[in-house]
Amino acid sequence: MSTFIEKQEAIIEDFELFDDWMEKYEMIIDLGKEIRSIPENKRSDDQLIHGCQSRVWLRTEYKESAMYFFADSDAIITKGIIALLIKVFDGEKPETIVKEDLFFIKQIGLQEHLSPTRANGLVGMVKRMKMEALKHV
Amino acid sequence: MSTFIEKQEAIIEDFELFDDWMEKYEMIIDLGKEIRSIPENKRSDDQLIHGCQSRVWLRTEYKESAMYFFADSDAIITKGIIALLIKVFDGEKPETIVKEDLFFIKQIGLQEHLSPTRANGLVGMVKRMKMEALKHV
Amino acid sequence: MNQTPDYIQELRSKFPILKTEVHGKALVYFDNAATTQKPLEVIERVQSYYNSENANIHRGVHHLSQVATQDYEDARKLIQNYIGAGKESEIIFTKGTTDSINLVASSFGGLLQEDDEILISAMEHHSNIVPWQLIARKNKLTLKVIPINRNGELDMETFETMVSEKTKIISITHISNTLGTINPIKDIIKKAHSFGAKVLIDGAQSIQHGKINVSDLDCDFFVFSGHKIFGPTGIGVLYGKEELLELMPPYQGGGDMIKRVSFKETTFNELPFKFEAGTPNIVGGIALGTAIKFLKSIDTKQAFSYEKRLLNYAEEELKKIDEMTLIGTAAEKTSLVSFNVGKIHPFDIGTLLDKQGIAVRTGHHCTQPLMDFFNIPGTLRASFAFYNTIEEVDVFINALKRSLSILK
Amino acid sequence: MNQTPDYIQELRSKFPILKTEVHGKALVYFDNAATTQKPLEVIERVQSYYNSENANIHRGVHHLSQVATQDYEDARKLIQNYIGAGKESEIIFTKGTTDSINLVASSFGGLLQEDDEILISAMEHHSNIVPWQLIARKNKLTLKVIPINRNGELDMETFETMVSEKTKIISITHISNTLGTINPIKDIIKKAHSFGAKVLIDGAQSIQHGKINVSDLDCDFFVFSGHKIFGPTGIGVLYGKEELLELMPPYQGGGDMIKRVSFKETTFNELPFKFEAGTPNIVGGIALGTAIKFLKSIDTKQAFSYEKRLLNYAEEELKKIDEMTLIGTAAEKTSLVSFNVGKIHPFDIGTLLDKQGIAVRTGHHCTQPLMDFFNIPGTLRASFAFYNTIEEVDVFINALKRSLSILK
Ligand SMILES: Cc1ncc(COP(=O)(O)O)c(C=O)c1O
Ligand SMILES: Cc1ncc(COP(=O)(O)O)c(C=O)c1O
Repeated sequence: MSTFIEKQEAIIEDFELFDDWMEKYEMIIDLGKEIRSIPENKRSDDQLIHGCQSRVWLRTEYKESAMYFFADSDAIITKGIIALLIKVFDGEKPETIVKEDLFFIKQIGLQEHLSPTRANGLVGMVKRMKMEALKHV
Repeated sequence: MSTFIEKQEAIIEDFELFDDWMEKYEMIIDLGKEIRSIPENKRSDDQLIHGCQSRVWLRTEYKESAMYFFADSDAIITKGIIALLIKVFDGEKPETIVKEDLFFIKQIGLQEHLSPTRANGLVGMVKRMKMEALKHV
Repeated sequence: MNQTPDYIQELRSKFPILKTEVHGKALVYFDNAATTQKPLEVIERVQSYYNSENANIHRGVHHLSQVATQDYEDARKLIQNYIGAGKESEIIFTKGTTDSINLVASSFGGLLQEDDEILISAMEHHSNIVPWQLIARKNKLTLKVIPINRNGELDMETFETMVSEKTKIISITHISNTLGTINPIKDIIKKAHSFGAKVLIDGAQSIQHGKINVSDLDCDFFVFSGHKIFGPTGIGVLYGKEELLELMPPYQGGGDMIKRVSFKETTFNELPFKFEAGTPNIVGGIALGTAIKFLKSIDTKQAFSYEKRLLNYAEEELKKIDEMTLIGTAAEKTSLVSFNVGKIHPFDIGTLLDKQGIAVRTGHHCTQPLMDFFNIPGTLRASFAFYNTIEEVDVFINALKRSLSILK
Repeated sequence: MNQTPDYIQELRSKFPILKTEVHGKALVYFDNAATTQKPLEVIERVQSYYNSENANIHRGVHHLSQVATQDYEDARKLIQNYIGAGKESEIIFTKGTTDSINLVASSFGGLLQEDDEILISAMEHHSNIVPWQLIARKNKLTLKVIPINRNGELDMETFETMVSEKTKIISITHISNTLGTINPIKDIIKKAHSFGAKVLIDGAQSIQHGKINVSDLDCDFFVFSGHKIFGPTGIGVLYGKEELLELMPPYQGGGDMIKRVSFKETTFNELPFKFEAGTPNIVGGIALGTAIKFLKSIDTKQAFSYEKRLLNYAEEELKKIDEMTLIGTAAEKTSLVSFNVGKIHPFDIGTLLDKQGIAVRTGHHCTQPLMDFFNIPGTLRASFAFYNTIEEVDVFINALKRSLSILK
């Protein structure tokens, strides 16, 4: 299994294949289709992450010292972005999630999703994922 | 007796004698010393003109179809400026005071005293003088 | 032939930002309902103010202060004249539309009594809802909402039945920032006045798209923001009829709004200063004056009617797209289009449009009750100013199609 | 030797307006307590904002909006860091000091109950008097005034006897804009807290003359204006402790300050946004950040101690003049001098100084109760910033002498 750093580096490499922003987003969208999602009837308000223009639901599981995430969104780009995060965080120890640097976001040019703009809630998602992990540290 | 226009032109000529602002203001101050003033014990609140940083009292008399003014201020430059106005307005018919243009103010460079700055109330003084005149039109 | 006329190209050249590139693409700025761009002369006016006349105003005897005061008060006159107000003292400088409405809601609304009624409409911006909710709760007033139909037009029949002697103020937007609907404010004002009710017109979206004359309209209050009329941020206007402003207690206390302060008793200054506590946004006021001058220097009639052409063209092209739902299809509309495509989230489209250089707004546009009414999470809104071109609409439509091909 | 040091000349060269001429004379700007001049980088920041990033913030997904949002929020962080606040969310952008105080007086003061006491001092600016008078009248609160002595210092003994369990808030200026007095705010804050009272510090005159650390001070609120700290007009700051800001109801309603709006119920946004309704003064906030950056880039310790030298020199020279009365002779003073000469009206002197290129302020400086206390119509105030030179003080003293020779 690859390390936390290796997983991020793999994503960076994947993104380097494309020059065009539209293609990068196509990839993000495709990623979103792959994740374990949360069916509409299983979504609950306490899973909702505030601060996004689109709605984001996040559910976590803690199993054998590792964290696992289920997520969904009514916007497919948002869902793709969570998928990226899950790709990196899934199966990691809570400590890693809380402490380690998420350098890939800037490198692949998604830093705008980190801006304090309340339209896109990457900041909120990362924060929630770290908070969930913190419960098990 | 000189006309309303001639009086203004005379003032403009007087001011042309000086290049230096300080000298012009010396003249203004001297003018202020010449006018019929209102002794402190004769000043009343209804004579007060609002909108000046310094306090200005104005009293008017209407005699034989002409207006006459008495004024005072606790600032001697302000008093000098009123003196200039009185020099032009004194003895004029109410109609003239209400209607005619006060072109000399700009010409001698006192237009700053016309600015809406509430520190210097030339605007307030002219307005009050015209309003007093209006009562007799 | 559908081509941008030369006079528009010339106007456009006065806005430096429009030459910017975004993500390597020429910027297409279709977010004008959120804020407008500034012509060079406004930008230069701000600069020249700071470079050669910056001073605090109204009480200084020194030269800079007098110049700044004169310019600030000249700006007030320009605005008075531009919107056809009777007196300078009826023009209050505020921070913006929101500040203006809060002032009236608090100060005029504060005079109202239990069971008095306030009317707003279902298409109001949050800034014309929340201030009234706050004062209604405080003073036990009743807040009623004029309904709208599916086209996004006011239900005027119901409105007629809602006004009564109990109605004290109707606060309504001239143009909806989400739907583009132009409301029949003249009728509303007449009806309101027949019951003795006052009317506040939220002109945030109308002042930049047409000629306003508050005396003709006979509205009691008219409010707008500088940043939406090619002026600076942080400045806005409240026009109010003198007799009402006289009646209203001051909103904020501080420097400039007083006649005389003592610990025993404080008396307030005359209008407009009674409502302008503290050092104002001096450069904001002056440069808003410059924006108004700019508007007076151009052929606005031509410019505004060109905006309609942009609207018609954009709507036509949008309607050709599959699963397109236009939100806001009123008979009377200003130059903005709000829409959704199928079940695609507006955020997704907006994100992909941005990558193609196109700035549109997505979301609820600060009109959540309207989103609830249409039962949608948000819309995608493209809003045009006269400096936008027909070619930009083409770029936008193509980019939209490309985005949809990815998202579907 | 009394000469302006080179590092001051260098600092000075960064302020374009200081090269201006007035009435054919080199401008001597000694009205810094009214407003400060702006360094080139602040002016250029305003320009670059309008030229390349102007957009409405916080909810846009497009590039410009994201850049502007980031820059605006970065400015908030800069300010937080500069004044030593614990959290970004404790920094609220307002229109200025007056707006900040009104916010607290209305929102915090609105929570107070009949007979609760508010303490201010006899040397407060109208902006720190009138808002409290307004809320005191509304909510039947008692407003008490801490007296001062003839030197213009707080009577701390009397103060000690005035604070009690009834005292809910003490709102006091850090530095008097008329007298220059630096108040012992640390002692006041300690004393207040021992009775559970909160303290608002009016930092309008202190933030530009020394290092402020709100955490060290442990004040509950700290307010200041951008335009007095080398930043733009129309922007100010309210720092408040999080727990208090959380407790306080919103001040204005509108866009950005809500979480969810419906006609039935509206819930409010988190801090700081709860207190920031409507489109803010975006460029104001960003360029205020630039002003803070400027201050961080210079040796403020050196600059501030140089200001004291200016003060000492000016006071020495003034004292040599016949019939000179200095108003404000506190042991602890900042760099301003207020004075009268004999019975000459300050307006007369100010007018003649202006003609010699010198900008000073005359009048009551928005502290009428202080004028009543000293029984004078006003004072003439020269207030220095670190970009003023020793030679300018000489020019001022000579011009003053010339003026007096005409007026006596
Ligand atoms: C001590 C003090 N408080 C408050 C104010 C008011 O500041 P502003 O006018 O910027 O709101 C000033 C400035 O004049 C001041 O000097
Ligand atoms: C119709 C309407 N009203 C009020 C506002 C609020 O304006 P501001 O944010 O400039 O205060 C806006 C702008 O967003 C608007 O479109």
